[in-house]
Amino acid sequence: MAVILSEEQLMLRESAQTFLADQSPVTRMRELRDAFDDTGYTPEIWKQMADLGWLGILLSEDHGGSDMGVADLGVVLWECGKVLAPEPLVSALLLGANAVRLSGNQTLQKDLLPAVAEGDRIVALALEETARFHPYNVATTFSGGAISGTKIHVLDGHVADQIVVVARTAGNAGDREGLALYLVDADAKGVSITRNRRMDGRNAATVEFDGVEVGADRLLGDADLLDQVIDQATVGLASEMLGTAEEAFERTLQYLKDREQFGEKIGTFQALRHRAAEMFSELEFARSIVRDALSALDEGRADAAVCVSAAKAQASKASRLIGAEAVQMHGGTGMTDEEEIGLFFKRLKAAELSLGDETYHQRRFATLQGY
Amino acid sequence: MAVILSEEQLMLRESAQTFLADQSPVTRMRELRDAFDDTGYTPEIWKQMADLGWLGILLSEDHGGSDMGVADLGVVLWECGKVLAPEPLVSALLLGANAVRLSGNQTLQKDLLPAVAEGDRIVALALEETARFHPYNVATTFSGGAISGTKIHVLDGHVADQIVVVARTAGNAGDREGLALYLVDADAKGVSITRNRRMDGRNAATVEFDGVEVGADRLLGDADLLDQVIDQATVGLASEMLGTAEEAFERTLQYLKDREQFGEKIGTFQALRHRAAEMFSELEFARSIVRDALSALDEGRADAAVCVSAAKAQASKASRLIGAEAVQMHGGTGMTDEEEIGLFFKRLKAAELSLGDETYHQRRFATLQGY
Amino acid sequence: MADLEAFKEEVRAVLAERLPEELRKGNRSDLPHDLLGKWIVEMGDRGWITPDWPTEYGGGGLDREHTAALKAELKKAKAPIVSSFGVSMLGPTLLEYGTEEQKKEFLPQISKNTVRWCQGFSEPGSGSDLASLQCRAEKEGDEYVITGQKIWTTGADRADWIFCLVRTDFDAPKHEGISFILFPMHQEGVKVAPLTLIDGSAHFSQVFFDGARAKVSNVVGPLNGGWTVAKRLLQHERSTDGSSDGGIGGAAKESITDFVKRQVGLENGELADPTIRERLAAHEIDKRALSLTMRRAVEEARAGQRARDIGSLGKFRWANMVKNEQDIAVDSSGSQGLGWEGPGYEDAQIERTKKWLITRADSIWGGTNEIQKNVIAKRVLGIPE
Amino acid sequence: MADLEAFKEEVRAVLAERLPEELRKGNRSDLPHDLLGKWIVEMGDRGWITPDWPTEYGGGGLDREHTAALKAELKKAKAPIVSSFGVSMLGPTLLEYGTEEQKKEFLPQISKNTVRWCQGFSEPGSGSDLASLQCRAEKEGDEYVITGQKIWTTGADRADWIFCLVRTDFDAPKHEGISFILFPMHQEGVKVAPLTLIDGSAHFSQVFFDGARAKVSNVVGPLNGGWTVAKRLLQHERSTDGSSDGGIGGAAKESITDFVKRQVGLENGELADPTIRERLAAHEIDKRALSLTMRRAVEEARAGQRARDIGSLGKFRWANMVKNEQDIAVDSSGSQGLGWEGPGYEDAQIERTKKWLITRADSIWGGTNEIQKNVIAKRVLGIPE
Repeated sequence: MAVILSEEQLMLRESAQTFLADQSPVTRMRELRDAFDDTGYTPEIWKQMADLGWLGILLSEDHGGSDMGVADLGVVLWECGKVLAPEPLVSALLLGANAVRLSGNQTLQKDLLPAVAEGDRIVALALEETARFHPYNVATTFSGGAISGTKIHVLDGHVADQIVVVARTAGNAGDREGLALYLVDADAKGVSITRNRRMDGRNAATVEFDGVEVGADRLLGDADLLDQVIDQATVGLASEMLGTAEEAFERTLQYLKDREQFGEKIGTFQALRHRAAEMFSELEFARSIVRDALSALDEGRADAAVCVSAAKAQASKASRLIGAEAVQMHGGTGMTDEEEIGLFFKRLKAAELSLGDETYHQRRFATLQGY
Repeated sequence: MAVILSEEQLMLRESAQTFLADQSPVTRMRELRDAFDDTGYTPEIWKQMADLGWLGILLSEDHGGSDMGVADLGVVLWECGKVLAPEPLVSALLLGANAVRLSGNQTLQKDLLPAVAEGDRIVALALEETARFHPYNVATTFSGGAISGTKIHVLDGHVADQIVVVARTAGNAGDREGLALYLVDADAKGVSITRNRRMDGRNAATVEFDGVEVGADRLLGDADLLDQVIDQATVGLASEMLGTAEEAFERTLQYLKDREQFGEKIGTFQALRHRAAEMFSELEFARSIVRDALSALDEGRADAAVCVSAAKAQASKASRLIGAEAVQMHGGTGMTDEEEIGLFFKRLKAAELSLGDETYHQRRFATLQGY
Repeated sequence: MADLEAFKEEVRAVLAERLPEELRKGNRSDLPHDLLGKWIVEMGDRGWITPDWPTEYGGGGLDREHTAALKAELKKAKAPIVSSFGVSMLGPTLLEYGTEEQKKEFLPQISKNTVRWCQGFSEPGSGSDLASLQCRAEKEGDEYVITGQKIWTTGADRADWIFCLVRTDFDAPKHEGISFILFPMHQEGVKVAPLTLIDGSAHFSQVFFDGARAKVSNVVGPLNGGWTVAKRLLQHERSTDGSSDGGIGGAAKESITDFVKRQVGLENGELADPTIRERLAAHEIDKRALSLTMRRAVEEARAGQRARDIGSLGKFRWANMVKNEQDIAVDSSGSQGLGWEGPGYEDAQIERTKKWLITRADSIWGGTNEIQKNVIAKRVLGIPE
Repeated sequence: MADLEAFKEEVRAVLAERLPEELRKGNRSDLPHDLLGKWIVEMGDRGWITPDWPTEYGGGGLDREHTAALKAELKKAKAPIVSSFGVSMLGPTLLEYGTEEQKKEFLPQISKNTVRWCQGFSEPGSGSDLASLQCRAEKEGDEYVITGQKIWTTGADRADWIFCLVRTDFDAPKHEGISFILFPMHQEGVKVAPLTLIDGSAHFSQVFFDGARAKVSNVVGPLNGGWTVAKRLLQHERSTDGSSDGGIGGAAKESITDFVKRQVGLENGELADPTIRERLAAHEIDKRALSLTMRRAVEEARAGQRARDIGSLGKFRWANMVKNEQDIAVDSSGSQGLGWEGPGYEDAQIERTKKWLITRADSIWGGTNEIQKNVIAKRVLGIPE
């Protein structure tokens, strides 16, 4: 179990900090949001992330990667969260390509993963069909060699080259049994993609599959694979949230130290001091529990799923508190689009509601613990 | 709709305040608790309450009462709550005798109610069978003219002369249909009563009915009657809680003004000031919504049940917050049995969990509102 | 003054004859422009825009009773209401503090609705501590030269004039160096920039003064006595505040209950998610309690039953309630609560998401929650500081 | 010093020979009294009660490594541990601040466990502000005459001596007029009264001094320098505090999860009440997060990774966690959570109810939550006051 960073992770963190401070201030995210261009992220930065080796962290050396762990990618995501970098790390690496990596389909792996490591291929995951997260609530069918159904919340689906689709070969929406994951080309016949613009400046897509023909050689796995993919992506997202929450907290703390009202720094007001202490404690809790979940996955601990749900629940709780307090403590300033704290607030909410909110993960935690 | 007190109610309140200040300081409740005598309350005070007309407030003039409303009894309970008077007002008047008053059984009314008004008869309600409140969770049967089953949480059942028993003539535990209320003598053959001592110094009883024979002339009504009785008792209890919470708040407020730490009154600390403002707001909310529920019952408003659940939910919420903060703000002093604030804390918790807690009433509110 | 019943009759007759059917829709933004313009002129000519102001300043000269009767009739007829900063705030303030000259110049324009006003109080650095404002007015002959910045100015882009707080004594304690002054917006030295908020809306502006000019004679109330004037004006503002329970920007089109029912769905007559269900019930109970508390306060005051003042309590609990409603809404939509604009989201979802963002301001504007709690502790509960 | 492995061997041999089977049960209150007494004498004679104290004061004279080895062996053998205020608090303080005379007089008694000590710090009026204590010591010849009251004194009814903070300079600033003094409890002028708490327990006492006497030579550390001595002593106390996660009085017999399962019941493998279920899960997640955070703090310190101190955070979150556990327990029992004593209630229900009451103290004793948050804001987050 590792709740602290290894030497290698400290170095990775430092290099990420240097790169992001130089190339990716929060203003970049704002510009992308306002420009609303075709991608929603910066392809050059994505390529540089590939050069830094980030996109291959999880991949084997055969596939152009460095065979490191989820915890290492978590370090990168943590830093990216601090600067609100909108690159599709969670969506394309941890949700999309990861389904291929973790599958048993070596042909597809050989075909796809080296290009992922190079930053030349974006793979999305098309899973959700209902407003609120429930991974087995899949009605999309795979039948007679073709997929039909409509997927929503396909993160960064608008830029996907290929899409991992969760379809049903048997059973009914809600069943864990009968799910199958297939890899589909985004430009295949019968696939139509509509971009959905989100309040955090990022994008998802609605993807319709209208009798899309898929060969048996495109099968990746079943619900076991899906669970694994979602767990890794969930902790990745929680790591990113941690960075975002941490930065929102530090900025708010600085504001408390700087801002004057009634001739005093507002940080001298005890009510705000006590609330800052509460925020701090939620953040520290989130930090510990997210790092534990990351290492639980890498170590393949038996209780990894429990750790993942605990981590996302706590990261969501911390995000909610810190987001709300950050805006409140920034006062009127925090309500303006110009002040960056609002960008953190929105991103924290988006992350909170993605891949299961606090309640979802509390319930999953309870189920896994047998009550 | 009346959210404020009428002239008559103001007078009733004043006379209650005078009587209780004189006859019923909080020390009386403590002495009763420590003595643990057969009654758990003061029979002389009960008799005086009868003389003041309190026990007949709800009863018609025919039955020796004054034909006033639940809101009027609520005023008395509010004041009794402030001094933690342990007399069986909610248990014997609003749960027990009220089932007779609201029934159609004129013979039993004539027999019983004048004695209730005089303070000569204590009637308890034997309803609950499970740890947590659920009024239709009744397995006790009425079959072949006899009642069999075990009731718990029979408030003040240890001093009851007669007991209203909720039994089932049809259906299963949980069903609303098939319930029937009968009046049984406490000393009838097959009735056995065990006193249960509570942390708030009050008492309940476990009452076993082992084939207790009951004539058809002892039938009071069905689930409609039960609902009516429970609603009235619930708001009565909420009124009492309001008084208890109010007094706990006022004492805590005074403590903030008096207690010195670090050379300053602790009330100067902003964190405590803000929390006092929160407590105050919950209390004011409870006050408004309890008074509204009282008048909704007296006016027979269509949404009375909704008002009742809103009132108990809010009174419970306020009690919980004020109880916890009262102890915390009193610091170490509040942890001692000697300091009276702990008595308020315990009573607030007991009332919170009686007749449905906050969650129970939120759910009932939702059900009644159709969602 | 005319007999009340006769007066009502007269108003009804005028309305029947003069108010076109197309305008009888209450206050809406889509009323026909030309008809509305004509009606406002007619209202102004009759003194009905400011019925209780003296006739010499363009008002209707009505007493409280007749004013109330007029408003009731207008409401019954669903006549559009003319509300403005001039009518509700500056006018009453000028009536109390203005010189005869100021009243003669400005009040008739307001009562005819020919000049639009905006308010220049808040500054980026002042926040809750309004009196710390820094906007400077330096005297040059019979004019003040104004330099500084205002923020949160509603309608600055459409306003003709501004009533503004400026610092005229730079050495005095902060409350004692402020003056209340009037000057035109259409002049060099005044620049208006829209202020975009976190929900993407831009109802407010920032206003920049760089050598704007105001006549010395347009100081309202005593020189350096502007703080008192402004406090009085804000009382007029408060009395019209917080009437809607949807928060900044008003109530949503669909009730929260209906919205959540649609988002979450019902199973056996209960919302399919027990947590959302309890949160919604708790919210609805809270809303009831707040509204009953506000009513009780009014009734207790009327009945002379002594009670603690609940104004500040109402403000902060109202803010929390409004924010909580949008929290429930967005959470009940899950990822569908994250939309910024279509396609892919229901209009009602986008509406709630934007409201979720903008209502964060309800606990900030008009006195933060923190300020309200300070007031409660000190003034209402009497805990010495 | 003996070779470590050889030393361990020696200890094991002693234990094998001397420690009776009946005592090999760890620390329990039901051990046979006579055997326990004998064993304690044996422990004392070997210097094992205070293994790291110098042998001249009755200690074992062991270094840190050997001390740890001894403790490990004792633990392995499930030997009963002798812990007392003398061993854990007064002893280390005397070693640091005591005169040679004081060490010679008091330390051997402690290391043989022949004299029992209690602590007289808190007073009814002092609370979090310990330095505001009022208990007076006035000099008469070579004695101090002590008048005042102490509260929260553990074991006062069984103690032979007390170490006590008293005010010896009545004009100095509050921290500078306090002395740390030792005196016997068995004398006229000392009265002990049990202190009943809201859960009905009486582990603490109030102690009243009315002319109690202490030798001048029994002041520890400088006269009027008692505050520094006491702070140091409290550091010894802290290092043994908060080890159990059940709150004041330790963990309940049955885990919270098992308790709640029994109270609420399972339906389809889920707790039948969804709210209690989520509250329990949230609590269990909290407990994990706290324990991981404490571990991370240790590991970060060891690895030299700079981080903010989490001591105060741990204290207040631990208190909240412990209280929350009992809230969930009592709420899950409904009216059955209201029992004071049988019949009618399960033992486990009564246990939880009493714990619910007594754990309210976890956020008060040992530094209130408010104090912890003050410390975090100032020292940890560095927000200037």
